[in-house]
Amino acid sequence: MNVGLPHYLTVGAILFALGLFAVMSRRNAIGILMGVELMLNASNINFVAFSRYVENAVDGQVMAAFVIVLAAAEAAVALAIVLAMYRNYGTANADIAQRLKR
Amino acid sequence: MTGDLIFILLALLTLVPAVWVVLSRNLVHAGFALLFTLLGAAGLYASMAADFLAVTQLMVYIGGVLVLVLFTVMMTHVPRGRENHGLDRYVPAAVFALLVFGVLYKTITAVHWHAVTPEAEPTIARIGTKVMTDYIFPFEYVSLVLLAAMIGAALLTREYRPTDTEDAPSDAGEDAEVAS
Amino acid sequence: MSMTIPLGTVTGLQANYATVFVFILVGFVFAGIALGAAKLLRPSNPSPAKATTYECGEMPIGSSWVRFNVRFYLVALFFIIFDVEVIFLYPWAVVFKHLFPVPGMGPIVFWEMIIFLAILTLGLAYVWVKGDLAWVKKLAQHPASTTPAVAPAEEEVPAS
Amino acid sequence: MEILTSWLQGLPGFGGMSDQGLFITGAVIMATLMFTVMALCAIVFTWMERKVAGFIQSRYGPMRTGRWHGWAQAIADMLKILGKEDIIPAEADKGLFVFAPLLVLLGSLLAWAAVPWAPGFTAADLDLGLFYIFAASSMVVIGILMAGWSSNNKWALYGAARGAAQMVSYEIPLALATIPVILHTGSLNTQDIVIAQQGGIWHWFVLRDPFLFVAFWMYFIASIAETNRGPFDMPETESELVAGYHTEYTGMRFAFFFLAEYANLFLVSLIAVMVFLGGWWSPIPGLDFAPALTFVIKGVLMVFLNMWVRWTLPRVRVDQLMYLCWKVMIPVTLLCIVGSGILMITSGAAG
Amino acid sequence: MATGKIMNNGWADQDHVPGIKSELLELNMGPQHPATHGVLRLLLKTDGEIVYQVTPVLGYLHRCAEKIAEGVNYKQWVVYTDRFDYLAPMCCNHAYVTAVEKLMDVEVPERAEHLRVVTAELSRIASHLIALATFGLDMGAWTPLLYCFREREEILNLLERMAGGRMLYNYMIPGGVRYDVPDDSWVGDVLDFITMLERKKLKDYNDLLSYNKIFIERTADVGVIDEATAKAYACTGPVLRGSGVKFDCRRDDPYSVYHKFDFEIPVGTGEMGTVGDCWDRYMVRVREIEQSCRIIRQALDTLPDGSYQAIPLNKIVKVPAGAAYSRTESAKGEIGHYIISDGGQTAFRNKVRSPSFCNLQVVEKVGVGQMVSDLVALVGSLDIVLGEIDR
Amino acid sequence: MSRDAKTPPAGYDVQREHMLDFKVDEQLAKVVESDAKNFILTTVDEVFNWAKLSSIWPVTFGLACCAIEMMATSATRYDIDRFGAGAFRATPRQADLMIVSGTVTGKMATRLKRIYDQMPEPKWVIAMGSCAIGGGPYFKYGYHVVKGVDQMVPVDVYVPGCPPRPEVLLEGLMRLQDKIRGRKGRFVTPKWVTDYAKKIPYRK
Amino acid sequence: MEQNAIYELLAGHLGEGALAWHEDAVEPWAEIAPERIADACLFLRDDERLDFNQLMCLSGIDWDGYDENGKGKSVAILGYTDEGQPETTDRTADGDLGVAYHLYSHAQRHKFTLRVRVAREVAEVPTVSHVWPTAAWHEREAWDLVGIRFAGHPDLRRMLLDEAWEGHPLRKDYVMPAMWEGVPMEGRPLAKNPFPATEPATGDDGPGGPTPPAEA
Amino acid sequence: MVQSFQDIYAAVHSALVGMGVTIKHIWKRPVTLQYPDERQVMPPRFRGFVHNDMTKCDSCGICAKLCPVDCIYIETEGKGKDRWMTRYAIDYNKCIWCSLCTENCHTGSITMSHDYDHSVYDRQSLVYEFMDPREQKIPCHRATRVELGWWVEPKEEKAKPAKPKAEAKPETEAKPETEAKPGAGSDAKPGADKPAAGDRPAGDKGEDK
Repeated sequence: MNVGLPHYLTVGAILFALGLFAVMSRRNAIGILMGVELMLNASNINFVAFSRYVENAVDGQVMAAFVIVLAAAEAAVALAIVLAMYRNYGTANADIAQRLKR
Repeated sequence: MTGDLIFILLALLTLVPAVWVVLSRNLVHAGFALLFTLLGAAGLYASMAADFLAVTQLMVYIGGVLVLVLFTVMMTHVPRGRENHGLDRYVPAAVFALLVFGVLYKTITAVHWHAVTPEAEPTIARIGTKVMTDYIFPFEYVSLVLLAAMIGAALLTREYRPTDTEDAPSDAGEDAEVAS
Repeated sequence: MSMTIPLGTVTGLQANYATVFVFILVGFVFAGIALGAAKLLRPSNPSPAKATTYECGEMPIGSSWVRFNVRFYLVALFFIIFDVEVIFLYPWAVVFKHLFPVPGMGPIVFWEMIIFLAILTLGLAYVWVKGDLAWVKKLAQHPASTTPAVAPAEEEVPAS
Repeated sequence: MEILTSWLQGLPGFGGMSDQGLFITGAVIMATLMFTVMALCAIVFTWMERKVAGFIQSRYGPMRTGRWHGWAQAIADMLKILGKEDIIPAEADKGLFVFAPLLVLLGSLLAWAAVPWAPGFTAADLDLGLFYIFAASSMVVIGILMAGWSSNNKWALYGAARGAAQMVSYEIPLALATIPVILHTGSLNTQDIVIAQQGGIWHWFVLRDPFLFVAFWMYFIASIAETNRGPFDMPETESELVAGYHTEYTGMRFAFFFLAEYANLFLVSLIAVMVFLGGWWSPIPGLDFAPALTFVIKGVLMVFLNMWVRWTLPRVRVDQLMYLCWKVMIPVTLLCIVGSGILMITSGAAG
Repeated sequence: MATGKIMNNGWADQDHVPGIKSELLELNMGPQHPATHGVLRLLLKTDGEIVYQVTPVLGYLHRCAEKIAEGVNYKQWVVYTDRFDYLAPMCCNHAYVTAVEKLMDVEVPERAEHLRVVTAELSRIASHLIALATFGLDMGAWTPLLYCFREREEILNLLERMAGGRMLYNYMIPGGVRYDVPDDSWVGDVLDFITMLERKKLKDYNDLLSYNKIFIERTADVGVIDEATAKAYACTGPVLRGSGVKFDCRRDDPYSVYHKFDFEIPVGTGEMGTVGDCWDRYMVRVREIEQSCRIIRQALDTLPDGSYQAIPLNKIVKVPAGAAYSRTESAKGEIGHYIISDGGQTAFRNKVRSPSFCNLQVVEKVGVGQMVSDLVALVGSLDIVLGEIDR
Repeated sequence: MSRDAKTPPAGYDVQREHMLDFKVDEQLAKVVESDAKNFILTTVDEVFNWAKLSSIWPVTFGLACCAIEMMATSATRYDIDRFGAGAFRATPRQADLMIVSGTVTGKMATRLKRIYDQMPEPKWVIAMGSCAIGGGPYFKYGYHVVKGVDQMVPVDVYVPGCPPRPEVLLEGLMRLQDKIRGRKGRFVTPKWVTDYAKKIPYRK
Repeated sequence: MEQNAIYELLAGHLGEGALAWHEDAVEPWAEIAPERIADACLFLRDDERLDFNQLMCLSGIDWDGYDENGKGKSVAILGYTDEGQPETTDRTADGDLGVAYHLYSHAQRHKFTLRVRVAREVAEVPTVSHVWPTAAWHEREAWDLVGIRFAGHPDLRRMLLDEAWEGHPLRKDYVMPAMWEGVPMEGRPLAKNPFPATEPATGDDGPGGPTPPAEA
Repeated sequence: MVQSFQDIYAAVHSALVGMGVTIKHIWKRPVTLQYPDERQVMPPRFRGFVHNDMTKCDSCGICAKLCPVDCIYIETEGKGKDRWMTRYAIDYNKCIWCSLCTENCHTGSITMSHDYDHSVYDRQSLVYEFMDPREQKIPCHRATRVELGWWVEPKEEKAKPAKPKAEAKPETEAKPETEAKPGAGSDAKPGADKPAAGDRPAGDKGEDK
């Protein structure tokens, strides 16, 4: 086996699917957030893989860096939202929070 | 050969804990499993000669995001009762996830990639130059996003609205009933 | 500074990271050796009393896995923003010296980062002025005066 | 690394080895070496800590173990810890409890990979060396959080929460304080940073300009906080939190925390030396006959400074710690970056 | 807890914490905890770093001293008074013998009174040194602890030469003191020591601790006990004076020969923060050391000749029936002995009002709303001794 | 443990010899002989014993008056750190030695037992002071005082005194080191006690 | 202010409640009817002329066996024997219980002593913890050790002893426990003579006897 | 703003002052007394283990009566002239070194020695038996004592504490064991009565003054 682009892409795809699964099956908002992080990582792997194996430039890496940055910002805000949700509804369970909202 | 081995190890390091992240009923465990996924991803970046990204991943994701996630978990989650996943959730999620994976995998295998494997070079200077030149506006835009995120997080986590008039009584003077 | 030892597809620059990988493995091996040696040497005399949680000699009241209030540590939330700032500052710092002499680039490089820093400092100034950084003391002095933001949830939702 | 591999190649048994084999052997030897140095650090510095504390407090410290001034004290401590029973509390989360010390140790060991001991002698001569060191040591935070949470002990939980908040916060000033130096060197490679300071004490970055001088002290303070030592030993605060995050740890697992603490202490001191204090260059140009020794001696002196501070100052409170970080150190380091950059431009060093 | 209603202005009962809904953590601080100065147990309810309720649980060192007082005779019980405030045993001895003498109506020789004052003040210095030391330790400063112990050793040596015991002396007896000045050099050595303490050592402590910015930040404005609270809870000693009340039994309710000496009563001034904060209490102790040195110097300069025992050493003390309450200023505050005698060799009842017992009570009120670290500072600044709290 | 020929070994104090009914001759010879050996040359078992006895970390367990003397022992003048025992650990999990310094009351006894239980093996207990040894002054009327901590936990060394001078605690520590070393010398009534009894001229 | 004047003011306020005034004692004291004690204390605290703002001490007393004549015939209390066993007796205590209050005024610089006395079976006195917060702990201690109940006390738990402790130790008829919740309170008979009168000692354990060989 | 700079200045300045204090101590000689090698000279009034001179004791029992903790056990047999002491023991499980027993001893037999460091491995060894009734019993009655040559005149002043050991070694001479072995028993009391100037080792005297 000569490791190349498809392998990395496959790993990325599996990671993405797992993240998607987590997002859909988790009830806890933080669990969902973890799923999102997985998906972002999957996309980053793809960015870097393409940047390396196709383009041979660092644009993909810059993109991935931006993604990481935005993921961090997203994490900060999302966690703040979770906390606010928790404060207001007493739970981090997204479903229940939704129900309580109504 | 060694490269393959390293890749396989790293892929396993990424994916196996990821499964744990997804399935673990204890969110704290999931958080710690996420650590390994992120570590594995960092390893994958490094193996693809994206050293800057790998280190960034370590620093931001592991040193930052994960700590925040764990904090939040500690604050909101009590691992007393087990989280009750039901099949009602798992089945559709699994089906959909598999579907997506299938499409992706089909794409990956169907396309013939014109892949090159160039010599690895240090990336930081190139990334720096890119950011300073080509990506100058995204870069500044990012700073605005971060500012917004900061203010937003501050607003959301603020406990109370401190107003200027709110001057709480100090410890003195509150004990009128007990003071002789 | 990179090596040219072929490692399959992992070459050059990655070789150093491979060293890091070896470090991880060796670290685990040594930790394992230490733990194994300790396992051989140490006495083992477990008892239920020994495995109780230490709490200054008293029996602990309840588990410590409660919804621990870490809001005092939430200043760490802002950390991540600055962490991100650092990861942009590093490439900038690296290329600054090299790009500055390039005609036309100097001021751009300089002012770009100054603007970047200024915007983020604005954020810092905002949270500073708004008192979000003065976390605990303020809370400690104002606890009685704060009214509950929202009444507690009536139904105790099982921990999700 | 190259030095090591080429040296290995010259050895009789290794001549016919493949490049890969050579590389792996070299890496393993290097990792073993670093691990040994780490363990040695813990041993030497625990002894040194006790002696320094002793003399500062006008007593002796260990005197009776071994012949001279209790030199074997730390060895005895380590051996004893090796023979201590291992207790995992019944209430603890066993998996995480067992794994946490390893993670702390690993985070600390990984960071050692990029330390430039001598010209060309770095375990992993990473292009991003300095950045990598900070990133690797951020794994320690997770380990501490894990340890505290999994112990299911209230004091440990406090220690973990405080420790995590403190260590992530102080990562910022720690990293920011080095950026003025990066501006000057234009490289993150640890070898390059040291090489840029060649030529006597006046070329050391700490004395290059006033902003760098301030940045050095900012780095020093942040490094104390990052290693959880007094006056910033929030996660362990003995008088408040009993023993903080490692309250429940016994025997070898506790020793790992102990080891990591002293390894980190030496590491941040070495980084201070590397970044600000001229690395392996001796103060007088031309006297660089033993680069590694000079480097280590400088590092030990920094460690001494650290201990001196620890045994002098009272502990700050957890909110003051944060105050210091956010309201003093981050603004000041940012100022240092801008100021140093401007000085660079005006003095023509940038061009 | 119902007391909470009185002590905590009601909001300790508040089970809902504003903001993020977290659970209150019930935490045992003690009995084996470095910050509780012995075997005090503080039952805390905390919300993260903030303490919502403090309940001191006492009795881990309850040594039945008051029962023993009914079983052993007056002279024998002096040895038990040593063990109340084992940091300042001479002060405790003094308090007890004063009470017995009040009942017996015996005239104590002037020389004995001077010797009592000197030894009690030395003991007070030793106790305050420990107070500074352990308070520093609570604040995370190790080194002052060891310096203070170093100086304390000197005092112990001096007192050992005087009384024979290193820490617990059994020195005073009803009607005088057990021994005279041991040798010719003792007085000179005491004077040397207090001169050295005043000139050099206190400066060291101040440099190292008192005026250290970190220390000030840790203690100023922390654990403020205002005057009204201090009086309502009958706080005494440095705790009361730290709250700005200029009251000292030695001056305001004189006993022994304190009326002869010229000394000041240091009070908390709010120099670094609020009046009555931890720093004030701490500083009152530092300044009391200076004043004690002054008293010692005066007492030794005017040391009269003559007998030092009104009742011979080998005479069994019998106390006429009656009851008397006598209070003296110990290092920790006002120590009171209420002795009811029925005319026999043993007391019928001997109630000890110990200063730490009353001072500690403040924690229930003041400790609420503090951070855990500040609670440690508060308890440290009260300078409690469990020996006399639990008796 | 090796040491200079000049200084006596840790377990042996030359001045004690004529005061005690210590098994002077053969016991002492053994002590001196084995201490003269370099610790590297001794067997593994002895090395670990050496490590154990050279690094006894006490738990900060102060109860009463004796706790202050325990602090004094660790402080400047007496400096228990010279014996490697200066690392007072606040948590019993990392401690080897419990110095029961002061009166053990009924309420405290259960807590003491719990803390002792929570210490990892190998562990030792020193009962410091009369109260901890046998109730001391609180024997007769101490309804709340445990008359001897050995009724709660096994005690290795008893250090008499009320409170014991720091030297005595150090001496107790050295006796404990002897015990760990496996040389449990028997220290009984000081010789001066029996000496005087023997001087009595008359036999009935 | 003079003690007599204080008492007059107090008696004027209490009327019947002031039972007696013992002027000649070493320390003059006023005997107050138990049910009026809180009233008296409030008056003493709030009256501007008196202004007793400090409760120096509050002592619970068991008056059982007290001989008023001062001949020193108080009962011997029970302890442990040399063998460590609790002593017992057939005597039953029947004296009154009492509480003494020592007051001080920071402003006026005067002291005053109050005492109340209640029958052993009643053993209840109104609390003064609302007058002086410091009384709360003193009263808890009095309840703990002497067994006087303080009516209206917000939190009358045991102070020094454990909640499950039996008996009130400072009562004159208190028998010391031999065992408490698994903790042995009795001592060990170390005091017994190691030299048996008849048989010769083996020299094994006798202190002062020949030293046995040291164990390796 | 100015305030915060003042704070920073105060913090840095006070920290430096404190560090000056501590570094000063590094160069000073430690005040530590290296116990087993150096011993403190005890002042004359020092209270060590209680010592009873059995040749003087007439078992009047006052010491046992005065002891607040009842740690002195005296047993006698017989009556009147034929009264013999069979046991004199002091229980250091209880003794509190208060010196009350020595105060009223009319024969001056019971004193506080300067011996203080005897740790033991078992509690029973802490009951010091001062006599062995199997070897001899001690007459109590004055007439008997005079008759048997036991009578010792009560001393006018209190007897100096007997010092049957050499605790008063000046610390400067670190005694090699060979030298110390033949060290005299009860006759060696150099310096024990020396006034207190020597109660600290000479070496660390100079530091404070």
